[in-house]
Amino acid sequence: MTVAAVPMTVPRRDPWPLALLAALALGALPLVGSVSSWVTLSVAGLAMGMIVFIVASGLTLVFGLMDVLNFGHGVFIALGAFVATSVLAGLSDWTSPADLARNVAAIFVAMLAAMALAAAIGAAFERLLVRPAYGQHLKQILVTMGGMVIGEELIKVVWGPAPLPLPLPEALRGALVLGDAAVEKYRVFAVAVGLLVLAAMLYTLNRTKLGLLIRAGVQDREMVESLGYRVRTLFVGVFVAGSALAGLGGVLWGLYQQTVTAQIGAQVNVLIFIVVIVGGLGSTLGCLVGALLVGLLANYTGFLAPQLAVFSNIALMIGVLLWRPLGLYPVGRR
Amino acid sequence: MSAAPLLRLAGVHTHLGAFHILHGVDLEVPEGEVTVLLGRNGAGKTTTLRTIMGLTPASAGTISFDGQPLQARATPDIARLGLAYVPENMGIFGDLSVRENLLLAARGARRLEQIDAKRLDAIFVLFPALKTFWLHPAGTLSGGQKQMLAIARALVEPRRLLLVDEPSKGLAPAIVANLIGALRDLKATRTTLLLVEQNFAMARALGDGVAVIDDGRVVHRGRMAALADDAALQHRLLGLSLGGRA
Amino acid sequence: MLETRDLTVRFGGHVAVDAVSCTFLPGTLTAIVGPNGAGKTTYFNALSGQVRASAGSIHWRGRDLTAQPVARRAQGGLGRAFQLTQLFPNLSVVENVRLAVQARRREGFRFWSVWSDHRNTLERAHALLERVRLGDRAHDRAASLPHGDQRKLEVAMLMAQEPGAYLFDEPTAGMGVDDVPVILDLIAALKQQRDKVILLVEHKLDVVRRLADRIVVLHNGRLVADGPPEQVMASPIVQKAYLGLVPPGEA
Amino acid sequence: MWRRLLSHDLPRSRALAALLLLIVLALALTPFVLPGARALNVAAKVLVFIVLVASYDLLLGYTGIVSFAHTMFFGIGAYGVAIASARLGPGWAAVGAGLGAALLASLALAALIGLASLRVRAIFFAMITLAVASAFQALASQWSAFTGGEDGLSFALPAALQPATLYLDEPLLGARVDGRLLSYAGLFGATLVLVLAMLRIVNSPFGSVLKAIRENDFRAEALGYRTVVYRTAANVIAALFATLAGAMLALWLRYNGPDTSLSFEIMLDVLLIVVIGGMGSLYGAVVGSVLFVLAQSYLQDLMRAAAGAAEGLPLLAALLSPDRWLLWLGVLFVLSVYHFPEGVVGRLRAPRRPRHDADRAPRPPGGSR
Repeated sequence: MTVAAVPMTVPRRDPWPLALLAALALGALPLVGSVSSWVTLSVAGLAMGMIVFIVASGLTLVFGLMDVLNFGHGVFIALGAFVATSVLAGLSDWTSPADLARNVAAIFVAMLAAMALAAAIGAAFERLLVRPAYGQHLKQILVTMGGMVIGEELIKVVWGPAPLPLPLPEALRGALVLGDAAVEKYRVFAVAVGLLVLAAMLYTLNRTKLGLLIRAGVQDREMVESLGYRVRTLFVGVFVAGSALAGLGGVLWGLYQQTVTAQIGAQVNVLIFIVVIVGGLGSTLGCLVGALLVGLLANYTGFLAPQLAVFSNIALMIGVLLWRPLGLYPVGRR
Repeated sequence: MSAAPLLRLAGVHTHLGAFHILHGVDLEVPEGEVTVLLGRNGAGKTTTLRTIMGLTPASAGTISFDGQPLQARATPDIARLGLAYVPENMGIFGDLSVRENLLLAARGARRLEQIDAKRLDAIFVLFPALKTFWLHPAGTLSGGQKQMLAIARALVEPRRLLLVDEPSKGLAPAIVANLIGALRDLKATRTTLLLVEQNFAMARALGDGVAVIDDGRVVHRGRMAALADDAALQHRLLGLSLGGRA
Repeated sequence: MLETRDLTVRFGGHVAVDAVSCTFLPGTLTAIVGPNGAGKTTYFNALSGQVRASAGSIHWRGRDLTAQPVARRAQGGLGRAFQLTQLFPNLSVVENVRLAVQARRREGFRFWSVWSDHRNTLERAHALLERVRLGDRAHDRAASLPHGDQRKLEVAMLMAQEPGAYLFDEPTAGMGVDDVPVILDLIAALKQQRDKVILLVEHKLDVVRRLADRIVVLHNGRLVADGPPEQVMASPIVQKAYLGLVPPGEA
Repeated sequence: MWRRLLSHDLPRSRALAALLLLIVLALALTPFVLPGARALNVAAKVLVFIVLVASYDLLLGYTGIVSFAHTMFFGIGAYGVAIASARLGPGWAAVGAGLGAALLASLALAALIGLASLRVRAIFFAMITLAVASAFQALASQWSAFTGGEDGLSFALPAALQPATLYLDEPLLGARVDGRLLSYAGLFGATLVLVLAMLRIVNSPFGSVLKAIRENDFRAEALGYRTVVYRTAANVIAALFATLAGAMLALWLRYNGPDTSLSFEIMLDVLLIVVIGGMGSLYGAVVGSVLFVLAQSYLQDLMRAAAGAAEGLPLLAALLSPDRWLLWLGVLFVLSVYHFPEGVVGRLRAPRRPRHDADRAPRPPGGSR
């Protein structure tokens, strides 16, 4: 039997979590009543979900690869948001006119600046705080928590303690009208950027050697080292990339909220923990599904029962954990 | 004896927490030959391989590969010298496809096309199942197929020494025979192999030199053929013989 | 009486323990032997509850405890010593044993009395330490003990539980030559009590020969031989199983 | 007498015993030696923190459980008393009802969280408690009708505790004997009783099992201890003591709001005190609380002076400004976790060797070699 004649079969992915996502979205339609507000809420949910995914993806890979849980990951979100305030203020001649191309360019410059600074601080954060505590979870939690506090205070020293406004550039203000549904322009932009980052991430993880290394490292670190790769340096790279992504997410989150405070990191920190738990530690796909679930649920309950919105995340987390204690896509720990 | 051995262990001790496992292992692996490491379970066979690969630090003694000391190096650097390691639990990346497992094992290749086509075809001839499940996540393969993938990963790029830990463990007899055939073809290419095994049939079929390890010490060194003919020696060293120390 | 009926344990595709049926009578010591990966430790883990049985059942003193959690089995009289020593590293040697005695006497859930007021529990712990010759190390940290002494402490904790069934997992592994007899005498003394079921996973076959009334041989998760030591040792099937020549199933 | 009172858990170091005696005396005599309201407030804050941090160490130091929900129970206690007094009018009945309701709520919530620890790994548990605590904090500021929202609730105390009530005409040893003094005495007494009660619990058989769970919960389970039951009980007990501490705070401040009893900063203070004081010993909570509160109150004055001196350099002034004291708190926290893990008590008890490493990862369960 020649080699070519050997038939090749194609694998199948676990569909259930995706079905849960569809069920949540469609289930909300009858409850919301009108299709137009459902569309608005869904887009808002997707936008929020995308931003949370961008931020949480770094955290889940860092944990998956080196068993390091960074309780201070949120500080890079605050950093990104504050960098955006400075950059966009500096580029006011690009953001004030209703010229979409210039506005988007200004935001991209802000994003690049935020990612660069977050990456640099991320490297220092890893070197000073994370490296001495490998393998000791309690110390990691305490030290990275301390790192969060130090980060927040340093931000206050540089940008001052008061909240800063982060106005949307002119062209991204207001809403698009689709039929009778009004969809905010910025949210569509956020979803677009989110999809871009997602595409880049999926391409890296599935199509490049680096991506294979990360996914394999999450599975069996010793075996990857036995094949000749230095996982420790790979990890530092992933940690820095994760911090940069959090910085990018910070810019988008700051624009989404339109005001920026140093505590922004701590608030979002809790949100991304829920997403990472729900999705399954170390799983990028799980992180995406988890983020979209949280985003959609938060917006739907915000509309239907604002009082309960606070608890919607907790309920989702408990529900998923009862169904799958290791999250939607548990990464097979050898 | 031929030129200096490719791999030499002298007085190697290891500790795992409070456990003292290797009590001064001396071992030589000549180039171009298959050396089999036999011994009862718990004797320290797996620990010996893990110590060579640097996964378990040696607390004393020296390990040299092609004249270069290994015991101070980190695992990735040891692997880069040309050592391949097939662990007892095969170390398969379950979530990655067969194709991705192999691509990862080829350190020099950034894309599949860069892997030496001849070697890939040779692998498919040895292990046709890998072609069938080429796109499947490796986790869904059967035990035997996983073992084949683990060995294939060690062959995807030229390696000077293969450390293989109990490939026959948990496999059905037919698959073990198949595996022996595959490793025999590999042996024909004069690849140096350090094979840890409990299955005496496989050891006898493949081994040139043999070392028997017991309680963390090499207690017998010699040629496989000689041991294969001497049933009494086999029982004393390996079987349920009632002799042996407290 | 401890019994397993077609006990099976599967990890994904790999069957570690394959339908093993065996009965262990009080007053007998059964040694469980077999080559690496034969499923001995997995069989033990299934008995003590660390691993869930995929199929079959486990019966102890007439009750089916297949689904019972580890703690309940321990309370029910199934005591286990581990191959990789499992101690409370930073607590004192005597505290390790006292906790086992306290568990046996179900005195754990007491909030208002001071632990040192329970004189009898403390004395029992000290007495057990004397029996394993660790009396002089009572107040040292458990982690500071050399390996052989840690194994002795592990045995003392098991005896403190006064279980009906003792599951020893390679008790003398990595132990100094002068320590081994102390443990063997202890196990032999347990046998004298005639009412204890004792199971022993052991590689040192002279230890097996000296203590075992009966030997069970596992290979590739299957029960391949079960009987008195002389008969099992001599059987060709077992010799081959150990040498891995031909899996006896197809002999 | 001492042995029985301290449940045989003696300080085991003369220096520590002296320090503890000094602290108790100082707290007892504060109203007489340092009349002014500021000193009294600092002392009252120390007392509240001692109870709160001691109950937290019951979880972290003794059982090895990392939970971020502790301030939630602290808040429940404070809000219980505040809401009841505000709605039912001042009086012991209101305080009693509020406290009772708060204790019940904490009991239920802590049991629920404790059971959650059954299904998930330690890290998940820490993250889940963080999420639950933050949701509760958001709820407290949202339900303004009920909780007074962001600006919280002020309420009147029962007559006996009000500063207006005078018990003796002329001052005793230099202090006005009024409702305020009685409140402080009540606070001091309560702290003493609660700490001794906790000391008894951690030295009881139950406490010894908690330490076993911290050291190796796998082995504790194999001995026959149903660790989930003990873990849940530890969660409940710690929560109840935290609720009492919350009630004490509310009664002293006559006010309660999200920032005084629920904010994440309090959780950070508790973590710092437990680490600096020394994990795994209630005396760590006592010593740590005193050091922390003194540092917090008087350090800010120091920084204000330093910031004044550094007027010329804007960046330096910003770094040293009093409201950035949390920055130095964070730095001190990280340094102590790494270089001072055994804390003050640990260092006093065994100067050379750290007493224990609370987060030593237990050995993997029975894998073969």
